[in-house]
Amino acid sequence: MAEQKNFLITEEVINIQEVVDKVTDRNAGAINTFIGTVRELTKGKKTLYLKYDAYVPMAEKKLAQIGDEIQIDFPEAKVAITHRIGELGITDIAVVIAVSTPHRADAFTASRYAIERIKEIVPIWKKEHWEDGEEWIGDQLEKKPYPSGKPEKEDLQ
Amino acid sequence: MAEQKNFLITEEVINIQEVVDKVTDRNAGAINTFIGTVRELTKGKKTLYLKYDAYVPMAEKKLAQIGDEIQIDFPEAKVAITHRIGELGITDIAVVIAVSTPHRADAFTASRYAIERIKEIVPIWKKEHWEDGEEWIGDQLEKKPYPSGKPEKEDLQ
Amino acid sequence: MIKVLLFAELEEKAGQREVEISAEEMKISDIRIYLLNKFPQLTVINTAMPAINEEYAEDEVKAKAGDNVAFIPPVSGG
Amino acid sequence: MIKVLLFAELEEKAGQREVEISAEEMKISDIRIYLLNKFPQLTVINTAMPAINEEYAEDEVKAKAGDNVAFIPPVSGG
Repeated sequence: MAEQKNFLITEEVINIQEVVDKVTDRNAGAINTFIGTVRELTKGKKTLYLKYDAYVPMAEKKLAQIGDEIQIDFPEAKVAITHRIGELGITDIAVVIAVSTPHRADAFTASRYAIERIKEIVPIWKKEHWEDGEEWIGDQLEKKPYPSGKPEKEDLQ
Repeated sequence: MAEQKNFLITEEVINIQEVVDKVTDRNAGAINTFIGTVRELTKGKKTLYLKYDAYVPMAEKKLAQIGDEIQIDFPEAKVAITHRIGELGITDIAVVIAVSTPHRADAFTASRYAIERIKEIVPIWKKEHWEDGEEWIGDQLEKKPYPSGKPEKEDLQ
Repeated sequence: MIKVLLFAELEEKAGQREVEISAEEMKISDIRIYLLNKFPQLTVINTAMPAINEEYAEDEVKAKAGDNVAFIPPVSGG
Repeated sequence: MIKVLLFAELEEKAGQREVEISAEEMKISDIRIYLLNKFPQLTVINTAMPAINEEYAEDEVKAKAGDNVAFIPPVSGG
């Protein structure tokens, strides 16, 4: 069953509980989930809806790579990430990341790492649709802009 | 309906989606949830089950205070916290914190703040039950132990 | 009458969750002494934070008749 | 034959998601030039990261017949 994959690109509505269930573990005391939703206003501009596209097999591979990277730092972590593609309306869930760890600090660190990495290396793109036009959105990293417009080499191994 | 309260102590199983729904917002692009689950092993000792007790009205008041504190730093944040009491088995969910903010960094910071504060000021106690005994667990802060055994004055306003 | 609530280990050691004290007013620190007198095994009360009417309070504060006083052992929620 | 995939803005500018190049092998940088020649409006390809068979690759690497080459515009998932 495709939905049992821990790293998944889907056209279906994402069920948060299903993603959490994939990382629930007898030895985990903490689960952090990051849920990315479609926001109406970005820099004062009103979004009507978004369209997400992905290079699906590579995107799932890169999500799995993020899981592997997390397990280097936190060997006991379990990670699951589901990203939705297609047309999404305001407040719809675009991505759910779930990380379980024995202790809570690690779950926060790993979950934060995962969303930053998604915005660096996972081939998924969104197109914003406004009342007066539409545009493919480029790199939206809040904290690590790439002056070159490309991810750096060390990010891509 | 009691379940619509953003700061809730309950004896029922916690539904993650319901807590997330309370903070979903057209202007929020990020929701962070922290889910505390019952872990089997703590310091090598095997837990069979836990029992949580609370001073319910004060606990709900203190959860709401945490929400207020978060809104001082992040006025656009929406916060919901549900904590379960009674008997919980391994992997059962004890607490769900959900924080929505326009930008993701704030959601992580606020959610982390909330769980640390719960362990400082909210009158909830757990009793661990092992094969060979049981014990009320005291202060379990991972990062801010109180040498005096009490929260400090400045934490309690 | 002042109502005093005991939780967790305190409740277990005292064998009851509520204690009623017939007094018009009483300092929190005196309530502690009253309880230690009534329940000598309740030594852990010295690591508990007092609260009056669901707000943390200092030891010197006076509780009045009708108030709910609680002793909050170190918390362990989450 | 080398299969080339174009996504997002690249797909829109080219008007197609796939391009097939009849070649036994070809450097990524030469594929860029080939595409710019075929689609002069595809200037944004210079801010895209190349990938071969679903792994990021450098411009100097040679793609071989049967490989899937992709140009990945700056990503915006999450």
